[in-house]
Amino acid sequence: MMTNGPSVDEQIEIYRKMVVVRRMEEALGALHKQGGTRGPIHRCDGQEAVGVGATAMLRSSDQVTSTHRGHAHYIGKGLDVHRVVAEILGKETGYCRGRAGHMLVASAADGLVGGNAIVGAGIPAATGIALSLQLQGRDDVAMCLFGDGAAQTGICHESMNIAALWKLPVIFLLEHNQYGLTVHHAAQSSVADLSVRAAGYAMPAEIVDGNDSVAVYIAAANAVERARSGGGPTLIEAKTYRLEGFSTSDMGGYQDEAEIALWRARDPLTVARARLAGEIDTEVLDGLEADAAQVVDDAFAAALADPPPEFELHPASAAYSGGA
Amino acid sequence: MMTNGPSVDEQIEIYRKMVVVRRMEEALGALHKQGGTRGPIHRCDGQEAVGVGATAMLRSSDQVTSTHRGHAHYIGKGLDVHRVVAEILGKETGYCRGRAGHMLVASAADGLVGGNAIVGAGIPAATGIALSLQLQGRDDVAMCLFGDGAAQTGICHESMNIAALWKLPVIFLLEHNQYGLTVHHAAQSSVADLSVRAAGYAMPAEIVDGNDSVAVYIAAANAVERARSGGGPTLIEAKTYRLEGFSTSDMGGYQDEAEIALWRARDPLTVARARLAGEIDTEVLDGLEADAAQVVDDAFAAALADPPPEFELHPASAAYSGGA
Amino acid sequence: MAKLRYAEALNRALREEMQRDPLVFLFGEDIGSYGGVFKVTRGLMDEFGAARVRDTPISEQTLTAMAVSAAMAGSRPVLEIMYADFMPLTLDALINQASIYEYIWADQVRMPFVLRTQGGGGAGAGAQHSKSLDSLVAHIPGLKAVAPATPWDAYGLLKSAIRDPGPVIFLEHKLLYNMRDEVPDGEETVPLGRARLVREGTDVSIIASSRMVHESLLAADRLAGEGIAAEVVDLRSLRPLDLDTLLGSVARTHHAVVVNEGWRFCGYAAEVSATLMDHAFDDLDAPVARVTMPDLPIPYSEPLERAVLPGPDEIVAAVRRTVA
Amino acid sequence: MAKLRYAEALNRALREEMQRDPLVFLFGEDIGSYGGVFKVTRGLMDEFGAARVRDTPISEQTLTAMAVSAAMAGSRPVLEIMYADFMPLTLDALINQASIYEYIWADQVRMPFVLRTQGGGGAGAGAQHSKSLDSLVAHIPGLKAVAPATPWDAYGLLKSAIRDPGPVIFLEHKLLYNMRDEVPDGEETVPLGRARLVREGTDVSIIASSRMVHESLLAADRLAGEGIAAEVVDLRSLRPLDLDTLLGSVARTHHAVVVNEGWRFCGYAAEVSATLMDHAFDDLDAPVARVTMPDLPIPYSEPLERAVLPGPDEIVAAVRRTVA
Ligand SMILES: Cc1ncc(C[n+]2csc(CCOP(=O)(O)OP(=O)(O)O)c2C)c(N)n1
Ligand SMILES: Cc1ncc(C[n+]2csc(CCOP(=O)(O)OP(=O)(O)O)c2C)c(N)n1
Ligand SMILES: [Mg+2]
Ligand SMILES: [Mg+2]
Repeated sequence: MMTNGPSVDEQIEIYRKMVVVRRMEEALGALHKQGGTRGPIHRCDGQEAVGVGATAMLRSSDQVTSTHRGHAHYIGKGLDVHRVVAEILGKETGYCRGRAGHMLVASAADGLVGGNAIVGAGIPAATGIALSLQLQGRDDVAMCLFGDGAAQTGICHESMNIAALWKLPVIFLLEHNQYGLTVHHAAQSSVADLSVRAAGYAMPAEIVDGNDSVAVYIAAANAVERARSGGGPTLIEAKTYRLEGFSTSDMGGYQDEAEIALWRARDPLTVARARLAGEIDTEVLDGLEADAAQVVDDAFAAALADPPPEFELHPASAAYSGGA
Repeated sequence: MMTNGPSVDEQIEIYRKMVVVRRMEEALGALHKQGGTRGPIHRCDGQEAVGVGATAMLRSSDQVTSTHRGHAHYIGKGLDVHRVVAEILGKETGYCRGRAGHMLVASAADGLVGGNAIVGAGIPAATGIALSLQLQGRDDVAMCLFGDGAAQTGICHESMNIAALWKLPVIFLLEHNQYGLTVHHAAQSSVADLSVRAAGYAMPAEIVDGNDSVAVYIAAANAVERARSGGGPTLIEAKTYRLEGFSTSDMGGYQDEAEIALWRARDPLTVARARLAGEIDTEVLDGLEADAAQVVDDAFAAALADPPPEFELHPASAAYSGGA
Repeated sequence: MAKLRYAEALNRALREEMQRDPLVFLFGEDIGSYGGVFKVTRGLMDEFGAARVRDTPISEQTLTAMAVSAAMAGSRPVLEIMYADFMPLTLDALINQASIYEYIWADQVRMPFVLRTQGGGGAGAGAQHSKSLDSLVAHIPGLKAVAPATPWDAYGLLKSAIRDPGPVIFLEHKLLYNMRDEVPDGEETVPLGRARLVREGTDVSIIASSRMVHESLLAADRLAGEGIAAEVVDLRSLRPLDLDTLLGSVARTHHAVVVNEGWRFCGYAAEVSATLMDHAFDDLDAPVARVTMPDLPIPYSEPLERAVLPGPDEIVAAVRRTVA
Repeated sequence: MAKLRYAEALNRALREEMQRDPLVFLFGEDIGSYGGVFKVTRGLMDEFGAARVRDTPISEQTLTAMAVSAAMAGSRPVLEIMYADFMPLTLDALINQASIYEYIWADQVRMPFVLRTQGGGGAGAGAQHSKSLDSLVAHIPGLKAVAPATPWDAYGLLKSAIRDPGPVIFLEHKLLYNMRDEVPDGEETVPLGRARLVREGTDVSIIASSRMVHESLLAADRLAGEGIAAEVVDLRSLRPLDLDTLLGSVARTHHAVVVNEGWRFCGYAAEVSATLMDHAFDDLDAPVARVTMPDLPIPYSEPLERAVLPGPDEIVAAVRRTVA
């Protein structure tokens, strides 16, 4: 059931979304510097190939759960840039009317439910969705993207055991970006390659170059195919790197400059563009990049001008209120 | 650092304790039938070789955490039979003055802290003790005995990762008795041999015949030696079987009779006695068994006659009371 | 009108709801082939198959998170958590996930799941298997919580809980499972959020739930002998609270005693007392009395356990003080 | 008298206690090389080494269980849980382990550990990083809980907490870390269990803790302009409650308003209200008012978050209603 790589058209779309994400991250960084954002923002610069590459073959009825660092997952899963940015800025036009903020974006219509700021929580969430899909006889799949830090949580273990035991249609996509917050993985994990743990659940696993969107795509597509056809879960460990620190409130000082430089040289956008450059005209790529930048600029301009939400008590007051 | 097997004297002592435990379990079963016990009692008939064999080489300053099925651990770690039975019967003379009951027996002076009725909870408990021992520069070790059901909990994963990462002096002793309550391990675990999971923590692991107290002793002694000398944790998976059901409230019906018969033929007491019979006179063994039975009879007679506790508010009332 | 045991009434509710709605499924530890350690799910695996009635590994944290997300994906999960003492393991999924999604995601999702569990003391089950943690779950916005005291309400409330569009925590009591009483013949439900006036009286309102309703009725009988006419209100629903029924009762009696089997400090009885302070201060001729567990872990030994559990003695004494 | 920021005061307390007692050690996520995401442990790893100031994997449940057992084994652990929102993950270790051992094991063990965490809204951190869950921890017998409002108390209470023979939950507030104020020069501690009269007044007692003390003082200023003299009591200790100070204040003012940043239903304010009902019913000329969060998850967007957090407006309004 090996999948061919993504077609050139698919690669172009993946690259376009990666550029969108990168421009979004940069714009958010700039806005943060101006004091225009609220709360810490977890940029994913350098990890775009994972979030976009792993979700590119999914249907909108497939279900993705994400993390606190979900921007590439949101765009990869097909969410609208303007409504994502509006949510990050706490506007009424955001996917969640400003109630969620950037760590918790969800779009049920797009099968993205959703960002999660409890580390690891997306893992059992996807597992439960997969159980529901299996019970309903749907051939949709669930995918959770999660970090190397999240892999140390108990719920990761419990979920993988249950998913393997029940052959649930779920893909565990581990974005190994070397750090959990400020702590290097060597101080968090007793093993360097987390995919070795899959053997403990008799689950297939694979390590891929997380900075190569095509490699990520192929591994994910195979896993999705396996899940869809009743073959159960897969663990994919994508090795990548977080280029811009933990969040906008990161004061740095714990990372090695040489390490950063090494990974910067393997920027996933550079890798993807280089591969495409062999297939299509560079003008097309330049144009695509300019378009992507424009989409992001427009999204920010619109979102910044959008109205903030107004407070109202929740209509489902029985559930949200103890008293009558 | 391979350990020789236990000496004949040690084997005799192990066998004696195993007989004590078995007689205790049988007496508890009989008492339950007469309505003389309270709450469910989790007998460990058939598992004596694990609890007694694994703790036989420990010092009293080594620390053991146990489970809801801890009777063999209690006796193995050197607790007094009368005070254990008194605790099980809720008497003032019990180790915990009747407050704990049979699932939660503790004797801090003997390094047994303690029984635990939250499945898996003994695992991080032993890990935390091991951290304290390491920080204090003591060469004592911690050992947790836990079940195949407990191995599926998140805290088992978190604890093993941390113990391996920090090279903590802890022994993870998994009593694989094939069932978690009424559910067969094949319906709880995605893998048959749980020791394969140790590779996910770069931790040494071993499977042993849990019905052979000598095999258990040797594996445990090696692991204890490794832990004491700074070599970090070990996972030992002892394959065994629970001969008398989950607890006194077990209504049965879910186990295979042929399976039970198979394991009964390999009763750990029979195995241990057969091995010793080659070394010493059978009259000595008969005498030892009679003595053990007498110790248990005396313990029950005394405990049954002991007074119940009287209720008093806890003296540390600041902590145990919200108001002043 | 059939007479059923409380456990049978629950079983009937589950069976009927599973027949009615193919999206309903059950999961939890030992609920399948064994039929649940309290026999509530007996026979259901045979009738509905192992896919819809699932035995699970011991992984409460993940199972609860899966109930939340499976509900979001369109199923109607009913999860059994064997003892209320294990509710702490479920709280991240309840507080950080189930509680927030509907509001934070601006009504994009619904989570129709039921978490059944059972609590309470009196069975000699010890400090880790006897607690009532009502206030922990009743504190969580977005959830409902009910605690039936009779077979009728067990049946009717469970049907309503399963049909409810949101999460419902369903708190059973281990000492009530064998209580036999009337259950309606038809498919009657009992609405969530409505208390029940169990006994009319003019001198004092005794407000209770679950097993404490029966203890209150015993107290009311005794008080009648002393010439004190006690009204007994069964809350049934802990959240939302049926304020109208409470206020109506207190307006008649001008005295209130709240009985709850949980701890006192920050316990459920505190909320009822504070609510009456908010709304009925002028109606009250005396302070609201709280009858609860003392702030101590529940000891094992029978005389100790009896001393800490609230019962008719404590209720009668509190009423006497209140109406004095 | 030095002026220090709240975070610096905590840092100084930790440093001094670590110098004083070699059994004290710190562990938690990102507390080592990075010095904690709120910088409370800055510089301590350099001074005391990586063994006594440990970065950990993301494993809150196990870390808390380890704090309990390491304390039992003779250490004095201080665990940092990064956000109070993660407290649900710690509750099994707190409710089923730390809470019970001392009493259930008949005083064989002590557990001198401190769990530091920080809660509260106002920083745009969203529904999973902004909660105040005071009532959850204050409900647990055998634990103490404190919530300092000033640098002085942060310093003095933390020292007392570390020296206490039992478990203490130490609740900091993210918006207070930068507050600069006096801290004693010597090694002064502040005793656990004692409230502080912050401002005297004759008309109403405003009872608060943590950041709400400062909001109450702002309210008191405004009320003074209206001719209402409000007394402000800082509870400091949530459990045990300093009943004497509360009753003394209410005996003077005959009116009380309780302010707590947590949810209302079954929240901490309910306990204070119920306690006053128990002990000061006859002193009170009006019902105790509660000012709390509404029973809703905390939304991200600034206008929404501002609408749900209690502040001077809500306190002033509640006082006006109470004294009317
Ligand atoms: C349960 C929990 N513990 C701690 C945190 C604080 N925290 C937020 S992100 C993070 C690191 C997560 O690391 P990883 O999973 O590798 O994701 P990354 O940030 O590298 O994308 C931590 C510790 C949290 N949000 N939730
Ligand atoms: C957290 C938790 N979940 C569920 C239970 C109920 N329970 C008690 S023992 C048990 C089975 C444990 O299986 P295992 O660890 O294999 O131990 P064994 O009984 O076989 O000795 C279960 C599910 C519990 N006590 N604690
Ligand atoms: Mg990471
Ligand atoms: Mg077992």
